[in-house]
Amino acid sequence: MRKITFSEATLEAMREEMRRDDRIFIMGEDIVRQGGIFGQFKGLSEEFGIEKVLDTPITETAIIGAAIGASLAGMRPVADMHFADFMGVSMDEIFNQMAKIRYMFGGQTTVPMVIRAPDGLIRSAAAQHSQSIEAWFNNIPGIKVVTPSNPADAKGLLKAALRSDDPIIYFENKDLFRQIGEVPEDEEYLVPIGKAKIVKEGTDVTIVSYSIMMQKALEAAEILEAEGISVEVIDLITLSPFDEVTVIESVKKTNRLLIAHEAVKIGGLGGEVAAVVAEKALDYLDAPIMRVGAKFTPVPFSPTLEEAYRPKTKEIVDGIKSMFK
Amino acid sequence: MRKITFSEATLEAMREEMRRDDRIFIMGEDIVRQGGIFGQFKGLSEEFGIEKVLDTPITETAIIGAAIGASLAGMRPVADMHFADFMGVSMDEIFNQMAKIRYMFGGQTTVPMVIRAPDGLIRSAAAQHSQSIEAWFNNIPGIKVVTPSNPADAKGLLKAALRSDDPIIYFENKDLFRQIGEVPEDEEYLVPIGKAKIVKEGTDVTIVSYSIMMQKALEAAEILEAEGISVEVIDLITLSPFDEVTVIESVKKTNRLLIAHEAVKIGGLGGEVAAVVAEKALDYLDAPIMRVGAKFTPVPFSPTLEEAYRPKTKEIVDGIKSMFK
Amino acid sequence: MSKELYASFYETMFKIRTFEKRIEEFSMKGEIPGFVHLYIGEEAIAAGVCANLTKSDYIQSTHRGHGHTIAKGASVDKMMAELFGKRTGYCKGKGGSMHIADFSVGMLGANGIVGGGYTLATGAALAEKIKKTNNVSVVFFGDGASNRGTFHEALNMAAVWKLPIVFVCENNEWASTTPYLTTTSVKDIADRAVGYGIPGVIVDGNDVVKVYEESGKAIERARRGEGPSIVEMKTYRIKGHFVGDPEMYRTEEEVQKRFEANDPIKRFESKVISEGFLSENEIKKIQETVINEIDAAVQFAFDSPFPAEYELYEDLYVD
Amino acid sequence: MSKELYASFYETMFKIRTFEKRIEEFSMKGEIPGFVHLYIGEEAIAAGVCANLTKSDYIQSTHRGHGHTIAKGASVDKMMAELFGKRTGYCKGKGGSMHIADFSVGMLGANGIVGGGYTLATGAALAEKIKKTNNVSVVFFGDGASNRGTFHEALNMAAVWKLPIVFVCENNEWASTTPYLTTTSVKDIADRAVGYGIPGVIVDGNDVVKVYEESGKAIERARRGEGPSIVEMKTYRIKGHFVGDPEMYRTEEEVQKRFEANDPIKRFESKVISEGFLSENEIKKIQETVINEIDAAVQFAFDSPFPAEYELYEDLYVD
Ligand SMILES: Cc1ncc(C[n+]2csc(CCOP(=O)(O)OP(=O)(O)O)c2C)c(N)n1
Ligand SMILES: Cc1ncc(C[n+]2csc(CCOP(=O)(O)OP(=O)(O)O)c2C)c(N)n1
Ligand SMILES: [Mg+2]
Ligand SMILES: [Mg+2]
Repeated sequence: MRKITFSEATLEAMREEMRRDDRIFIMGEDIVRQGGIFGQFKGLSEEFGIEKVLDTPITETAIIGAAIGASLAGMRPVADMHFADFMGVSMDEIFNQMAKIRYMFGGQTTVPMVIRAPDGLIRSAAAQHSQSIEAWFNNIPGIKVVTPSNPADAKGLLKAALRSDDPIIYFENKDLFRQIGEVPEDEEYLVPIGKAKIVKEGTDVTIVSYSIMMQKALEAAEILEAEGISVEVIDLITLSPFDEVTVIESVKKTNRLLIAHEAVKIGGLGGEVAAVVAEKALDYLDAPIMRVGAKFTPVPFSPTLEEAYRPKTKEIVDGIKSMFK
Repeated sequence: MRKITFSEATLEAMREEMRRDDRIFIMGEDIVRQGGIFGQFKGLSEEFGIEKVLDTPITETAIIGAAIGASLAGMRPVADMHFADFMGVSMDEIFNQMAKIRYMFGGQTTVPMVIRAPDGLIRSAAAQHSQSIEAWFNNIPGIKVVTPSNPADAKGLLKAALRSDDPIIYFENKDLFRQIGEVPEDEEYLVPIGKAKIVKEGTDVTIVSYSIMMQKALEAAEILEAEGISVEVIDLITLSPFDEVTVIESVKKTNRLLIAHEAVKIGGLGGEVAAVVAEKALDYLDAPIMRVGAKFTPVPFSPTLEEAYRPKTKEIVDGIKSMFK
Repeated sequence: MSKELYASFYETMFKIRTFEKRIEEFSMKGEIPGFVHLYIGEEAIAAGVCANLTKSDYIQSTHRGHGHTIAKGASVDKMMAELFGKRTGYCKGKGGSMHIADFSVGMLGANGIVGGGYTLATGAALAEKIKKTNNVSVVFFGDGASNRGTFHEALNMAAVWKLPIVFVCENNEWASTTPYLTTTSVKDIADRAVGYGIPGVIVDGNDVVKVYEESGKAIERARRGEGPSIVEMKTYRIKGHFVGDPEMYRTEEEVQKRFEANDPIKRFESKVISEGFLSENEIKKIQETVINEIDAAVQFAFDSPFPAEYELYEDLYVD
Repeated sequence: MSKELYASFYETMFKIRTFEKRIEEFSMKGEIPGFVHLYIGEEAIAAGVCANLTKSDYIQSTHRGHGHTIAKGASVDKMMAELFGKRTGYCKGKGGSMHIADFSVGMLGANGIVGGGYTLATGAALAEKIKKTNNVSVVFFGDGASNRGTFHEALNMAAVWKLPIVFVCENNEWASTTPYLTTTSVKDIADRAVGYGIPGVIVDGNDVVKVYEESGKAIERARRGEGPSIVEMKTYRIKGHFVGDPEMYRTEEEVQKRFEANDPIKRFESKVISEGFLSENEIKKIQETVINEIDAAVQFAFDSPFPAEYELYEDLYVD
């Protein structure tokens, strides 16, 4: 299969879906002339015109608000957040409007929109440009949250999001944008929302992960396999509401669980996954549920500190080894 | 001891601390003439003047931002959010500024401020005026989050918050404001931040709860005791970072855990508590960790639906009983 | 202006007033749950503005949204049922007063978040521009709401993209318990239009004809693709901020004086009668029809069932 | 104006320019990590404005904050060390370029959030008002930032409370890749002052003397308790948005033309020489001193250690 970057994969998804459905349009900062900081919108303004590919003022509140309003008026907007860190600016629109409109108006309308939110650590971007904040949204009914871990999923998942009638937050890791991988050319290649994927089967322990952390999960699995521990690796893909069944079935088989994400460990999504398992599959557990995530501090700037902050493959490996002691 | 309302208890805390420290001032909507929707600021503008008790424009962003700026300039501001639901409006200021300033500037300054945020269900206030959103902040290093469950703690905890040099979010349940209880007159009565409180000792199961849900926790405990189950009840009080030690010690003793809060169960704070225990005390558990919280929907308006949404004493009782089957 | 138009102004205003009085009564008695904000005294604004709109135009409302909803053509039956929390209401009992909406007539929702509607209305206008229709979007907002950051972001966006939208300020001099001049840096909110290079006009908001005409100009301008305007309606909040407000911040006397001098319905009544547009009899007849309609709505609400517990989980996700 | 003042304008501007050129070099080579936004071509603004301030006055800066920090009197040693991520930097390596700050001179921080500074600066001004000092607060912001809702909320609050604050717009015609007129609804951002009932003035932002004088008037007004102003500095962004920006949205030629005609340092140099305030020799001397200072700063940064892993956990909470 031909190989393209994660960034190109998202671009392809946008292009195919915008050709297919003329209700889709996109708004954000610096997408017309620059094509997005990560090249993820390159060429879209040329193909679809600046009526459909809009450079907005620096107003995340209005970007999300206008996307909501446009979705109520029959369009299918995509709102680019530039950096996930800026979602705080539009948090009211996200949680009090976007998430609730369909429900609080008794199902009178749908809110078919996608928020694209590049997240994660990237080369000392520091406290306000490096965060992963997906956990907040698990506590907010009415939103679906998804995130791909590789170029193929980036395409298929974005396409699925663009076809969904629910409001969706699509987190895309900034460091993944330049990664290369095989991506199907099939225009009907969709990654289903709501389903986790068993990326690697195993029998001794389950690692649940997503986004860029999947690479460390798989790296850790390889190291552990070499030492005789058989690891099952699950890519969550949909973070909210997440696929409990796949996780629980796996843990029932392996009897051990570690959850890994780049976001801060405490208060992170790993807590929810752990809690679900501790409620629904406790009897199957042969070891403590472990979590690996970033340290409990804002993201520091200096490379040495950023490295100390970042969750590591070794932590996954050590965590799992400790389960067998 | 004399009895006063929860609302009066917070008022007393404000009054005493404002007399004691003239760097404290307060900003919010409708506090001068009305004294707050729940009477929690009554008389403050008369005593301290409208230079220190400020009616703001309807601008939650500026309220929080200005509180931060004033704290950098040596004051100790209190910012009232009217309803916790409006914190989304100032989320950027809360998580990108307030939580990070001390850290990202290398400890050059402190950010001594308190956000007061009335939360929870109250008489069909519906989707945008009923929420409990404390879980978001557990994933944000740099903030402390506290919440009292009774008038005495309301006073002592607010006083402790007003004396702290860290930025603090003080959630206060709207339905608790009118509750009456004994409150110490001692001006040095402080509820320590960072410590959970064992409100009732027991040996068979631990209930971890906080805020208004403590009442149902205690109610459930009473019902269960009558049926021969000895229940330990912990009031978390500080929600972030929370007191792991007290919770873990209790579970090591009782071997069973249920966490109850009024916030939506999924993605709620209960998940973090469960995860910590499933990591650090798994071997001590004789039953699944259970959580009781609101259903996974926005808060509905109609009384019948609001009731269906609300977490109940019975769920705690049934949950715990199921642990003994 | 035609007799029919005048009759319809009267009918709309009187319907809103009658609706609100019943709501006040049931809310006071606790039969209507939740927070309720009444539109009494401001009827001319909704009636006048919405008379310029069709069902394919949009409005975005506020926490004080009953008047807008009625004026945009919603059924008072389903409104009443919603306010009582019944399953036959517009939102199946999930919304209530602060979240009343009727998407079938382009009423995109009341909003419990002050200033929450600006950007949504701007997005609806953007959608119509992309679709190349000539529908417009109107957003109502209070003097208090004019200080929210969303006001600025939406106006700048609407102006720079020349969107078909009109920003209608209902300056009723109060934001809850706070006189607007103590928290608002300009006397006339219309002045803020300068910051966006768009027109800003001031209108007597208790004169339904003036409201109709002036908002009509701004709406037509928007329809022609010439972009947004601010239209500031000067009015006064007659009732407490919400039903049950102890109103410790002003005297009953003060309010009554303002109301008696300036009740938009009374003013219009004398005008149409003295100018010969409608007879007293015709007015009576409108009144009777409206009262019957509201009575029927109350009955409908009473007779309707509350939602069942299982309905809690409906209407969350589509897929 | 005195010779000393002119010399200090020159020194500040030249220091900023020299600092930024070195930063550009190290950032291009990857020796300075993170995003870096340069102030080259806009030096007259920081230099002119801050010359009106004392250390007990505050400034709030932007993502493009090195110039403000230098002009407010910070040490270039600690700045340089911070930008290299060293533990001897102002923020012990935790902040970097977008979070540079020196609280000891009233520099309350650069800000990675565009428009994040307005409300903080407003709060600092409020604090000084409550404390009854006559300190003022100045917030710098870009043309792009002028569209954020925080602009509106802060200005309204500052105006209604007559706070001692000045809003200094650095209109450099670009917001990242976007020409400001494509996203901003007014040509002159100073026009927005009308919406808050405060003065708004337009200044040639590449003329340090004019900047000094006009911002000085606004600052004195604020000090006298007469409230805020907007002072709009017209300038132009000479460098890419950040170091490494491919600048696909404009031609090098266009930029060079603007720069040659209007380099604030060259302009000021010819002025002071032709008006006889400073001799060429005196200028040379200032330049030499500054270059030595910056060289020493670079050396200091190079020689300083990176923070150790355990430092990650420091400076989070006080209690
Ligand atoms: C974001 C937000 N902040 C505060 C409130 C509480 N609140 C509800 S209505 C209101 C006053 C609104 O005043 P105005 O905009 O003038 O409208 P009016 O009530 O006068 O019609 C306030 C402060 C809210 N609902 N939302
Ligand atoms: C809230 C927020 N949105 C978007 C960005 C990304 N961003 C950084 S600088 C910038 C452009 C700023 O333009 P302007 O305010 O004119 O300042 P200038 O860079 O020209 O000095 C943008 C969009 C950000 N940092 N914060
Ligand atoms: Mg008002
Ligand atoms: Mg600019």
